[in-house]
Amino acid sequence: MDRKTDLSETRSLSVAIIGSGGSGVVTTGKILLESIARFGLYALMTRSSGPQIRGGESAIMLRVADRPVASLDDHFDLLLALDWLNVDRFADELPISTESIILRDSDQGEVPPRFNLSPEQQLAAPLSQLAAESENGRANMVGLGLLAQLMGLPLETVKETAQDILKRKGDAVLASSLLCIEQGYGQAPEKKIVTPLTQPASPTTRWNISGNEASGLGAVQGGIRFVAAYPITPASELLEWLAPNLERLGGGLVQAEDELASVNMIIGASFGGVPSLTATSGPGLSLMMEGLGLAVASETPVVVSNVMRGGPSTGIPTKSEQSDLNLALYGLHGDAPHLVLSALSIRDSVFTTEWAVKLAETLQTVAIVLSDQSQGQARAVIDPPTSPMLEGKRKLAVEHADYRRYALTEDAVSPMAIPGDADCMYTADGLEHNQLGTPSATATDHQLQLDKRRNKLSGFDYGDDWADIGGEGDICLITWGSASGAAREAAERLTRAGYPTRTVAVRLLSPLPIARFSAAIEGTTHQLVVEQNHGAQFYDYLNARKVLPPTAGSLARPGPLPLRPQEIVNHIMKGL
Amino acid sequence: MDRKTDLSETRSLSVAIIGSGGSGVVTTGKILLESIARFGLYALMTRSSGPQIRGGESAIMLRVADRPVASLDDHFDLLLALDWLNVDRFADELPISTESIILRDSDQGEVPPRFNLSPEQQLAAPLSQLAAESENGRANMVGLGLLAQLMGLPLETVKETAQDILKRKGDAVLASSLLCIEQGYGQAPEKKIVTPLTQPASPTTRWNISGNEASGLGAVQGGIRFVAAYPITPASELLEWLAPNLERLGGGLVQAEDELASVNMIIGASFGGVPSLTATSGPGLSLMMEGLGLAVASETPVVVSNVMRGGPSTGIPTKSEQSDLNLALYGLHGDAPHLVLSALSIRDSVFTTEWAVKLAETLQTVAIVLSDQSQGQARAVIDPPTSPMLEGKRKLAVEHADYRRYALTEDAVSPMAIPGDADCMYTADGLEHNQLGTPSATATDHQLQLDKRRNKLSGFDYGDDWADIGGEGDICLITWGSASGAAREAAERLTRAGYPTRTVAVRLLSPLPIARFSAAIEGTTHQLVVEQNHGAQFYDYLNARKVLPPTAGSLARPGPLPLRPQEIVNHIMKGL
Amino acid sequence: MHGPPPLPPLKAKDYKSDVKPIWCAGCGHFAVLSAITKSLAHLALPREQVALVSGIGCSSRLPAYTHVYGFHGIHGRALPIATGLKVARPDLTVLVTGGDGDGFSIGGNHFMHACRRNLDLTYIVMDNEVYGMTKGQASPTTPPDWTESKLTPHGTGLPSFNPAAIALAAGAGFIARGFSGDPSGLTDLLTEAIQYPGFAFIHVLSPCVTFHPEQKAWKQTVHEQTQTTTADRVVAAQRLQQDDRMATGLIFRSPANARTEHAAPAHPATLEQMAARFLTG
Amino acid sequence: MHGPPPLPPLKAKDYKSDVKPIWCAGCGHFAVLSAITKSLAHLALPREQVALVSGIGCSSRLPAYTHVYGFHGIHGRALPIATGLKVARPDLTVLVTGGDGDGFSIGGNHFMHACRRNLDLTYIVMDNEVYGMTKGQASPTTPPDWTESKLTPHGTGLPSFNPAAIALAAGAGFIARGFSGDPSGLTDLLTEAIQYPGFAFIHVLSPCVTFHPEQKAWKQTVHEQTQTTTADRVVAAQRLQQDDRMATGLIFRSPANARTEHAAPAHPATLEQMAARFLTG
Ligand SMILES: Cc1ncc(C[n+]2csc(CCOP(=O)(O)OP(=O)(O)O)c2C)c(N)n1
Ligand SMILES: Cc1ncc(C[n+]2csc(CCOP(=O)(O)OP(=O)(O)O)c2C)c(N)n1
Ligand code: SF4
Ligand code: SF4
Ligand SMILES: [Mg+2]
Ligand SMILES: [Mg+2]
Repeated sequence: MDRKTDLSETRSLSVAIIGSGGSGVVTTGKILLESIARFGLYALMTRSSGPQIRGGESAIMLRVADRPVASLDDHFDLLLALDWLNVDRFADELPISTESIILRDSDQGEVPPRFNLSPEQQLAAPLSQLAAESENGRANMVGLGLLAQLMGLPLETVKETAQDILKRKGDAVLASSLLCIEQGYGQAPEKKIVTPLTQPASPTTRWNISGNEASGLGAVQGGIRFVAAYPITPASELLEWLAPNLERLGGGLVQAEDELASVNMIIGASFGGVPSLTATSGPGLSLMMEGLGLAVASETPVVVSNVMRGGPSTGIPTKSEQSDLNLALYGLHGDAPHLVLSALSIRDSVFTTEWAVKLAETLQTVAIVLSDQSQGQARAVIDPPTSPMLEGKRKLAVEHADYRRYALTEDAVSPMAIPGDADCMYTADGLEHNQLGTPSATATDHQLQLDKRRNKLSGFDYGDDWADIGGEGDICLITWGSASGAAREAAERLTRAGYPTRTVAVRLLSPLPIARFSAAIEGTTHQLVVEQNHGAQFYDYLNARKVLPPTAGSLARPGPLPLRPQEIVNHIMKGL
Repeated sequence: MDRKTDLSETRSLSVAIIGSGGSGVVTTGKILLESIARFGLYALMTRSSGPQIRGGESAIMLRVADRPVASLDDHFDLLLALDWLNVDRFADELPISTESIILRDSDQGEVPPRFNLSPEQQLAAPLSQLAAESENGRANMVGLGLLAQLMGLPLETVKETAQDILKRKGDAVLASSLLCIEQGYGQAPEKKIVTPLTQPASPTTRWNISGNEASGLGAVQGGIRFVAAYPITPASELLEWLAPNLERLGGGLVQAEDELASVNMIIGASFGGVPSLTATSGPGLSLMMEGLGLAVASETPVVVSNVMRGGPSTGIPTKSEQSDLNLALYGLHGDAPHLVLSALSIRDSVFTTEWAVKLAETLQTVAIVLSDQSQGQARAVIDPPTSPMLEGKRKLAVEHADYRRYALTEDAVSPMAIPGDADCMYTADGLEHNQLGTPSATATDHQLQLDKRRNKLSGFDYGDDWADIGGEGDICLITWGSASGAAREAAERLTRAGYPTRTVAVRLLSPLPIARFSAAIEGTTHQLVVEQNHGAQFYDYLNARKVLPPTAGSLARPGPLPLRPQEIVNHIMKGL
Repeated sequence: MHGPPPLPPLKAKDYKSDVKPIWCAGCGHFAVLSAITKSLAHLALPREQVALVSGIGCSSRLPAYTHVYGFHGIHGRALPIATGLKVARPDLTVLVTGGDGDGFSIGGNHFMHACRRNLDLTYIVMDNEVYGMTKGQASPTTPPDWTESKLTPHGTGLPSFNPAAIALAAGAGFIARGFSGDPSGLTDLLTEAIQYPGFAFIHVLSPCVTFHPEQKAWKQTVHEQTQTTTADRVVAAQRLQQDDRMATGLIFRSPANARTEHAAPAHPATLEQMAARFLTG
Repeated sequence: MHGPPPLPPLKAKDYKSDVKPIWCAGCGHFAVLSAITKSLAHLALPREQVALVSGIGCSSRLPAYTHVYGFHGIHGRALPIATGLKVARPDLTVLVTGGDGDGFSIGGNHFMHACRRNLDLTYIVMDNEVYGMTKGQASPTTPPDWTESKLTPHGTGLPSFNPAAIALAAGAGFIARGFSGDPSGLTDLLTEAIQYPGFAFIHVLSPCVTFHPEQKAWKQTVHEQTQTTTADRVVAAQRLQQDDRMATGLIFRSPANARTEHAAPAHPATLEQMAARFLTG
């Protein structure tokens, strides 16, 4: 099945820019993205770079549409090559169709044969030559102008955007950049090679934000005021956003000596009454599990934002994968129930992180929020995000006579005393304890406290936010995290092609609201669980929870390449 | 249903001894256990102590039978109280029936009312008074003599055993101990209060061993010659057995600064060609997960013996639970397939640990062996253990031209070069890599190596050792680890009561041999998954693997009290 | 104006809880518990403003025996917990307790980095040169020739870890040694440490009568240091290399001040302002 | 008897692999790689008898660029891996490489304990006072006023970690400082370190031109130490407190010998004998 005919959804335009280190790929992408936003459209931009720390090659992939973009497309419409250095490293990430066009700098050699393009699909423009005409002129800016022209973006918008973004580089650079953009803009080929973008009638407020920034914003909106962390790719930008912003809010961030320290620091801060978070990726999360068990047992609320990368072990640090699910769900010793959530998109990273903080505080437990490189390090132009309704405050100790920190209550959440409260001194403990918090090894206390720690989570009403459910049909795509974007688009294509499809994108992975899940897939006859890992971790988990019919299928594919909508469509079509 | 009438299985005798620190409970138990072994019977002895490090109260529970004993009984037949200090702490662990008899020292006060015994069930003997008659005399030895007499053990056997065990205490102590034993032995009550044990016609070779010792022996039999570890309850005795014995074999043990170090030390040693192991418990295992991921990714064989205790967090360090299953199965970030095994009894700890070592070496991966406090720190009189048939050697590099450490081979196991081999230098890596071991972030290499690491485990023929299967019937108890003993006994009772029952005790938990599992439960109509934890971790896991019929039930009960056969029988009977 | 009558000052016992210690009779940790409560009483610190954080070990059980806020954490991580607490709640007096295994073996990295980070914490390590809780294995401070543990049947063969020298090299500003057999001296050291505006490390010799019965002889060998406290790192470094590890007293005290993790924000912002930065255009 | 003709001696380049480093042009780590291979060639060590173990970081990538046995481990755990390897295979020459983040931050505990354990290892830390691999955050050795990282926008405010002082306090017997800008001096230090029969720590100043371009000026500021190597811990302790951390050379060398983890067993036994001990009666 060819989507262009059967499932056509052509209101989006996909553009990629590649080049070696220093060629300015990233800056070009940044200006382009913001120009698109100002033009009034939506976009998603991901980035890829080689193993070099600096000076290596890099690529940006950008998709524009008149509605929110949650996934890359199957192919690129337009690829701008500033040069061809190490292009092999990216080739997998740049799927090309018979309709793709490659634009190259005439000074930088032919399109490599591996792209296997017809002559009409190749276009050369004298980018470097034009750049050389102005002092400090740069080929990437010429390319930007050309791209903007081809895409149908107004020159003024691009120039204004460039002005805002480049102003800190000084007047000289700025002036020559603007000149280069203009020159590129003037290089339009005779015939239109892509359908130009059209400006929406009434552009509305938009945000330009990365997934990691979105998680940071969600965290502080949820109430986080203390963060301790240890740098790790691809979570570091989340910390880099949080550090100055926490400070502005009167909070703070401590760079810890390692992840063992960071997770225990946030436990200490939270014990002190301050909602606390750490951010990490797989290797760091592994190191945090013992600390998280302490938080569960001592009922100290903490949040971990885990931005996944390729695994196992050091794996592929700069590429995306959804393979830390098992660890997040099951990686604590003993019976240690806790919350696991997944951010369903860049935009949703605000909502989900905020919700996770509020749930952790409300339920006095650990919440792990799973995001991944593909959304953490990507940027998007989005509608302003929303916030969960939950108030999300800790239940504090109020009746002071005979204070019992781990009292059995109706909702199994015990009032928590914060140091400073003169009537409620207690010692938090990771040893099994009685209601007072005194260590106890009796069967009764163990059973009661295990029940309590489970029941406070299982008995809570999480409402409708546990998943994003869309579409009606016989087919049901069940997914989580960043895979949701491609799944949703696949569902739309299937629906348009006459195979009505529903999508259930699960935000609250654990505890999974069983009844709601069953209701969500009810009435569908073909279920497919879609995720980006090798082991079908989510599929196995849903089976462990006994919520899937035996016929449900699994589409689990590891990173580093992003899941693409057509891959999902094809999988479904094969099975029909 | 009362087992004594419906399911009677009375060929065993259960005895408990309690007393405060220094009263000599443990020594008494030790002599009694070895006497029973010499008499020609089988026995299981567990131990319990209070939270004090030393000087606290303690209890031993002992069950004797003419066939191997794999579980404690539901009640005690005979309880000897040297005193009543803090007896409340143990009361839960000392279930008493209307047929139990309590023997107390006449100087130590009445039987506490909580035992709720009829006068005929209580017996007093002047233990301390008799002890005082000889210099250095001790009440526990008098009690031992009395117990031995009641149980029907020959005086000579007990005295000889005491002689062997106490000889290092010096002649004076020994002599008075023997005197006390004799005096106790002479204190027989008028009527027989328990059916005395009968000596088997031809006693055969027996071993007297603890579960931790058995794991240690299995490890060295499997080829382990290097161990690095950090002390933790209840795994320390395993290390204490290994340290001198490794030395005798020309190997060695390093006490590491922490578990992060210990797991990485064994990875280094194994890279050097020496089969290596560490032992720990929940908190330590949590800390090891990152290292284990490295071993999986770099394909360096290592074995972890995890002796479980109550969780989560510090939990209940001195008591048993089977709640680290989730962590062992799923606790690595990324897709990191590895082996998880469970030792099904004290005796099986030899076999399973040896098998785990051989499998890890054969498959160049991580093997986690789960045991727990209830078998690690318990002792038993057993038949000599057996060994797995697997040769269990590493596939070493032989063809040297163009050596590729991570070569794709038919069985997906790549020949491993050991430092010293001049033609095969390579760098082991936890980064994703190509077949040479050079870091690679391409989709192809990632997929190939993920497939390889999975396939070498899933494609291996584990044979029939994956589980111990016994009995035929409609009912099927599915279990693992230390719960197997109680399950097997429950199955026998059910079968005798007219409800034929099969037991499937799973030794190889991961990868679970799916076809074999299905064959093993085939033909049964009622399945119950039996395990000692709160979260039904094994039940969930089996569902994740889709091997259970939807009607299968779960009996999951946390520690610290051991699972008892009747508990399982009752659960089944209720459901029928 | 008439307020409620002033409460009587708190006594040491008011800082004790009624949980019975699991410690062996004669364990050195009892005296450390007493010294801590005496020092808190002496400083008249409101109980609710004090937090005691510990790891895992016999020594680490201490918080539950006090009547202040406590956190009995996990093995080796007391200092990170205390660090988070102190940064989040600079108003609290935060004490950290633990053992030589907890602090110098599994927790060694945090020990170094806490010294360097120099928050206003008091870190009390009860050194008995053994892992008491796990029944007697060698710790970093165990003498090289101690052969009682089956894990190290020939002794560790390693020179004992020198906590005070490490603390100094790592940048600690207050380094003292106390002895549980000298509770009043220890109380004084604790009082000064708590008042010190920065990270204060007190190395307390606290015998384990069960696994190191010979430590009962510390009563005889422990002695007051002969030199006076120095404020000079060079002098202290030199002394600590020659130290017999049995001399009690305040070894080093630097005039340096504690670091405050975050002061009032220079550029405060509201959540709305923060969100507004993402607006396009 | 005629054997095969002797092989020509190995050159430094024979110890290099053909994997292209991912390092930035100008990175100090290139020179460290060269110095290591030169030193190995100088010592004529058979390549298959050498193992290079590392953690994670730009510096830790080094093993893959050599043609000996290598283990590129996980962040902070190079020393434990090397420890296990050396105990299991005392016949190998084991070198450990890594960065300041890997060795002094996340790996700090193993650093101390490896110094104390004193196995015959050579530990080479390429200190660039930054986390290069993760794009420029402060490490323990970063100057307190370095404000380039968004994680510590006001600088860490903490005194720099002093690796040599810690190594000494932890019991290391060989402590040297090298500079990647002085490859021949570094080669000599490495050669001596590898020959030293015990744990040898070499602190190598190795600029990160990308995140610390100002370190290019180290060419000017780094200098040879003015004092001669001492064998006296007291003297070394004193000097290291006054050290400007820019002086290269062998700072401290103790005559102490390496520990051998396990010698030939005093009481050898077979597996059968071991099993027989469990027989009853
Ligand atoms: C991660 C982890 N590893 C090991 C243990 C076991 N453990 C508990 S306490 C302890 C050592 C305690 O020694 P120390 O800190 O010196 O305290 P002491 O009991 O001597 O006062 C150990 C190894 C644990 N609880 N957690
Ligand atoms: C457990 C874990 N935490 C964090 C990281 C991320 N990480 C990779 S390298 C590195 C720091 C490297 O710095 P350094 O050791 O100084 O080496 P350099 O790159 O400067 O040579 C960090 C934090 C990781 N890989 N693993
Ligand atoms: S074992 Fe030692 S440290 Fe622990 S309570 Fe007993 S005497 Fe104290
Ligand atoms: S980032 Fe710095 S340390 Fe890393 S390779 Fe580049 S210059 Fe070297
Ligand atoms: Mg201790
Ligand atoms: Mg560095």
